[in-house]
Amino acid sequence: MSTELPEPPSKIELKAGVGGGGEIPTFNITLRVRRYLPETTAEAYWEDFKLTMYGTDRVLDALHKVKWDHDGSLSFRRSCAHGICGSDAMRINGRNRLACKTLLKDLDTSKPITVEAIKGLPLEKDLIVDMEPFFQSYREIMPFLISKGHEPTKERYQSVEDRERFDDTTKCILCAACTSSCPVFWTDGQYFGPAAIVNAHRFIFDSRDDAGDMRLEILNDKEGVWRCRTTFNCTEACPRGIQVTKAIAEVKQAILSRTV
Amino acid sequence: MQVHQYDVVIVGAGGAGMRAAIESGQRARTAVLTKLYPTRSHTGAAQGGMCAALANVEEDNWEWHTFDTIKGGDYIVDQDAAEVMAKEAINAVLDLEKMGLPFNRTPEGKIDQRRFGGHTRDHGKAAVRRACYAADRTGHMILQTLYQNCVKHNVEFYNEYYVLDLLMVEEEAFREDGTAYMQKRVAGVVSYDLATGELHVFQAKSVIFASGGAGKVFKTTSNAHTLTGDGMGIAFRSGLPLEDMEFFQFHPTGLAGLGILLTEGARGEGAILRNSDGERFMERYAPTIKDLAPRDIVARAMANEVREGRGCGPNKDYVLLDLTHLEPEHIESKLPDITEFARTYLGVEPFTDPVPVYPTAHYAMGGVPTNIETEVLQDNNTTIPGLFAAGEVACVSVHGANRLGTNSLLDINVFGRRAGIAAAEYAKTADFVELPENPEALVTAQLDGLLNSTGTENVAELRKALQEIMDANVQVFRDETSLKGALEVIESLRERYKNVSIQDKGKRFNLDLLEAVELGFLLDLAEVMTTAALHRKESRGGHYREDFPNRDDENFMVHSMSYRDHNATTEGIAGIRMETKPVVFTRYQPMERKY
Amino acid sequence: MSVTIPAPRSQRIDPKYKRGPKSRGSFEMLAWLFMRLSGVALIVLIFGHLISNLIVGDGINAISFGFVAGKWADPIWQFWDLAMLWLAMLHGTNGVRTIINDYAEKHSTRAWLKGILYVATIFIVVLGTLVIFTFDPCVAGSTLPQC
Amino acid sequence: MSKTSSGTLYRGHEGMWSWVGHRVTGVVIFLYLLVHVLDTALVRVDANAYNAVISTYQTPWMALGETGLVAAILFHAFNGLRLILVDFWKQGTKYQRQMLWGVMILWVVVFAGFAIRHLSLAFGGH
Ligand SMILES: Cc1cc2nc3c(=O)[nH]c(=O)nc-3n(C[C@H](O)[C@H](O)[C@H](O)COP(=O)(O)OP(=O)(O)OC[C@H]3O[C@@H](n4cnc5c(N)ncnc54)[C@H](O)[C@@H]3O)c2cc1C
Ligand code: HEM
Ligand code: SF4
Ligand code: F3S
Ligand code: FES
Repeated sequence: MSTELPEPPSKIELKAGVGGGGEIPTFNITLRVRRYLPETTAEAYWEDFKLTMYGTDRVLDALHKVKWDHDGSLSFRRSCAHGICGSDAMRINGRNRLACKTLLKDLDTSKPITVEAIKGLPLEKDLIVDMEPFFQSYREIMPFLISKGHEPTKERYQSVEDRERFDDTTKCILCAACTSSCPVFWTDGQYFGPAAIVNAHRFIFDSRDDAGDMRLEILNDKEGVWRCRTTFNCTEACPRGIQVTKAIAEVKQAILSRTV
Repeated sequence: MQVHQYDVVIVGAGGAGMRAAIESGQRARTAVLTKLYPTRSHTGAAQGGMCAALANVEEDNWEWHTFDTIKGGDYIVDQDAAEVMAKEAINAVLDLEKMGLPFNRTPEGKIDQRRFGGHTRDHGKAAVRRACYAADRTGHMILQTLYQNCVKHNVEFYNEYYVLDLLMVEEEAFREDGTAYMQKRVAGVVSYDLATGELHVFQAKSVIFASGGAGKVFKTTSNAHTLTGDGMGIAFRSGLPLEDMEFFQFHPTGLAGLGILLTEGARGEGAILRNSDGERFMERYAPTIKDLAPRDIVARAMANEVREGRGCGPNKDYVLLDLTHLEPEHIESKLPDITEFARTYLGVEPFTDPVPVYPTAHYAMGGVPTNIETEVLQDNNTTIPGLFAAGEVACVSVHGANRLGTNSLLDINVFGRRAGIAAAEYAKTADFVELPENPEALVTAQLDGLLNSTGTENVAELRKALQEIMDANVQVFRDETSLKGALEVIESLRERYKNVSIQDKGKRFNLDLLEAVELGFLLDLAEVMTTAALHRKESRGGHYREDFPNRDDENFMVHSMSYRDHNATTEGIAGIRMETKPVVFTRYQPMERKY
Repeated sequence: MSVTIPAPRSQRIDPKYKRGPKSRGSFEMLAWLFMRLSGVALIVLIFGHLISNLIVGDGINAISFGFVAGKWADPIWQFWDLAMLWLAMLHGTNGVRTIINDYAEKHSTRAWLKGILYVATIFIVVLGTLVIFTFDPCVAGSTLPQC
Repeated sequence: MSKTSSGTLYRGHEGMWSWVGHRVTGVVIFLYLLVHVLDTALVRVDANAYNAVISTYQTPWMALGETGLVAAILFHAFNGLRLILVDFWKQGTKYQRQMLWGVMILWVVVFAGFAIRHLSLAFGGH
């Protein structure tokens, strides 16, 4: 396809241990889960599970092990199991992560691994929160392309640079790890939150879009970008590596240069 | 129980479901029922691209695309459907662009295109750049763009509503030749609200099934945990046929043990496969194109290496994808996802160490049979008024025995759109079909049975046993013994399933209960897949029988149609009736599939 | 089961998350901008203040009525302290206002706290301004030579 | 009303803790400022009274308090500059962490200088 490469050797020496045989390393962990079963107990509580896990197991595998082998009532959302659907954002050892992207061996397995629901959204059961307020904020920033004038018959043109301008914020999977890590969002839940701003950014800086002004107006609200106190929790939490705080800063600048 | 009334109800909010919703939502009162939040659907996992003969970067036309699709599907593709898809592909891509999808661009600012396996210029002369893409996140962008447009058009979503039953009535009707038959008509669906545990019946003039695939029948799969073939299972239980269920695509390079997909692009960029001796074994299986042979051939070669004891790792159950001879910057720029997956999930640094890979169950070519208007068939020629299907759950059939890369994202857009329009148009003229009495009775009985069961069997255990036997016996190599062995296990699991119990007895977010329900669908589908595979005594595309290694056009150039029928027995399995459906030919005659 | 729990989700959004009416104008933006501009100015003002009062000469020990009187004899220092007073108070008040907005969830609590804050601020700013402008070195108890 | 998750304290990174620090110091300075304006206002009332109050500032305990206050002001000021850079400098968000280390270093250096001078004055007496 692209570069011509020298033909690789048909046979190579493999490093020891790669070729075959050997054991899969196992290790023991304690998974400390914040349980909340509103139908049986009014209060949330911690429950420990002692598990034997293998090589490259992730926190999601540990949760599955509990659900499938120990306690079927443990509830959590998950789907893709490789970090692209955004179902399983949760607080692991105190920080927001995706359970399916967090390898157990990267955590300190000598201490219990704590797992709890993300903060700031209504808790429904165990690790499940009500996502509706989160999506409501997302919908409010008009997350869709709006263009004036005639529909082109073929595609709209866009230069490679213009496309690159908003690439980072197109990666968002709406997992809410950012918004639910934001200390401002925890306070009263009114703040639009980083995820909504990220998705507004994706359109504000898309050269094909004509409604940037409207979105800037929406985010110029008292619950908009100005509530961000640049604590960077969102950027650190984002499993897609989006530079969330940077995107927020860019939206702030855009509002400033529009009004001033 | 609550009853709702809509003109159109769409089951599933993946690419196909939301593409349909955008059309139907603007024409009729539409509700979308989905067991996942729309943006969690597995369409978001697709990486490579979506092809259309835009000819933005080099000469191309839809007719060549049609040919590639038919040949790729080993000629068991319905050619009228393939033509429709290739022709409408161009507008499908342009529509997405107009909706805002951020495609990668050429230096002139047009949608960029790249090569993909099996897509060729002028009937196989050379590879052609046909796949439109957005980095290695094409599926993600499609899913997001479609959801965004659903928000724009105020589509009504019922999130985390599991559809568990399809409501149909039967009435006597007469064919043109005067013979009587039972015509099915759709009345609505029954769904379970995960948050409250309540049943909601949706009465609808039109119902579109867009509930995606069934990869979880297998252990190693690139599919999500939630892809349990519910739509196919519901259709089958309601007496509808399933078409071509023996054809399942196994993608060669899934991360070993996990199944997470590493795109074909890796080998395109020069990565090669090695066994435990460090040998580049594809030199033996496909001496000319080696590692770039078609998916099914590579997958079989890999499985064979492992079978013959040259697998790697503690259990000698995978081979290695070697990128170490490539320039790190090159890998990083072209294959960022691969390197990240390998690092995150296996802790392997692909620059210095080879990555463990094994074929992974990827795509169900078969499904609920439809015609090119996406109307569901109740038998070879009778459509069901008001019932539509699109996406991976359906079988139009454009993928035949083997789907070409990038044709599925296309499928969901082209046929999703068609389904949305057709369903809304139908709803404009049709009346509601009266709901049967106690429409929820079947589901209530099923759920109560599980909730009150005092059985001793465990859902996870049964599912594991099923997935393991499917991986072992119904994967890339099949023969009579392996398939019969699998069926035996499946039958015993079905027996044990009657005795499962669950631990969570609550009403809120009872995923324990739903996993049990999903297992029921998986068992049904595994049985159908295996029986159909046993029935097809030839090798074609993704279906490879070691006891019948050749394609047999004389006897098997037909689609298979599996029905649930309590009076029938197929291959020793009671309750399944196997029929055939002719393949539609327009202008391409079967040839040997050679690359 | 004794606990009654509200039905979750299903279009029903907890009032806590319902955003109030859109705010008009760009007050929050101006406040944000003011925090930054006043911050920069305050660095100069406060550092100057600290250096002249606590570092040079005898530092804290030199401070007395006479010291203040000496400083305010110079209009530059008068202006300096006035600017510092106003900027610091507005900066601080706006800062505390955001903090109240963050943590006081009930509308009435918010209103009360902010009311107290604003009254205090106005009082302090008016008081401080009057003191600087009407400063009289010969107030009661003054031992300064000029009196 | 449904509840949100309680449980452990969120273990943020540098950005979060520096914000906590900024907020706490901001409030502390503000409260001090209120008092400080009041006591300074005494110059308008009675010179002796002012001197009496100021002399309490010159006791060792108050000197320690003053030192703490200056520590707070210095941190708030330097971190405030960092925040301004985060907002207005293009590379600000990228280097926020490094800038925080810069703030801490600057803070330690300036504060040490101040503390030595101030405390030796306050404790050294006349
Ligand atoms: C890893 C991976 C990579 C791929 N890469 C490519 C590629 O590069 N190019 C390409 O063309 N194709 C690719 N494919 C294939 C393609 O992505 C899928 O076939 C396609 O996205 C399926 O879309 P869908 O809309 O039919 O289903 P999905 O996107 O799977 O959506 C199914 C929907 O149905 C809902 N649902 C399911 N069951 C129920 C129920 N019982 N009740 C209510 N709702 C239900 C779900 O909630 C979901 O919303 C890839 C597939 C995988 C797994
Ligand atoms: C010395 C120079 C100062 C600088 C550079 C400075 C800078 C800043 C900045 C930039 C902010 C905004 C933070 C944000 O929006 O996230 C801020 C907030 C604040 N400042 Fe200052 N400030 C200074 C002095 C003061 C003084 C003297 C006071 C007290 C009167 C004060 C009290 C506050 C308060 C209470 C906040 C709000 C904190 C928050 O919302 O978390 N600051 N400061
Ligand atoms: S910005 Fe990142 S953390 Fe936030 S929702 Fe999107 S992907 Fe998740
Ligand atoms: S965590 Fe919150 S405060 Fe701003 S930088 Fe991120 S939105
Ligand atoms: S399960 Fe999909 S992101 Fe983790």
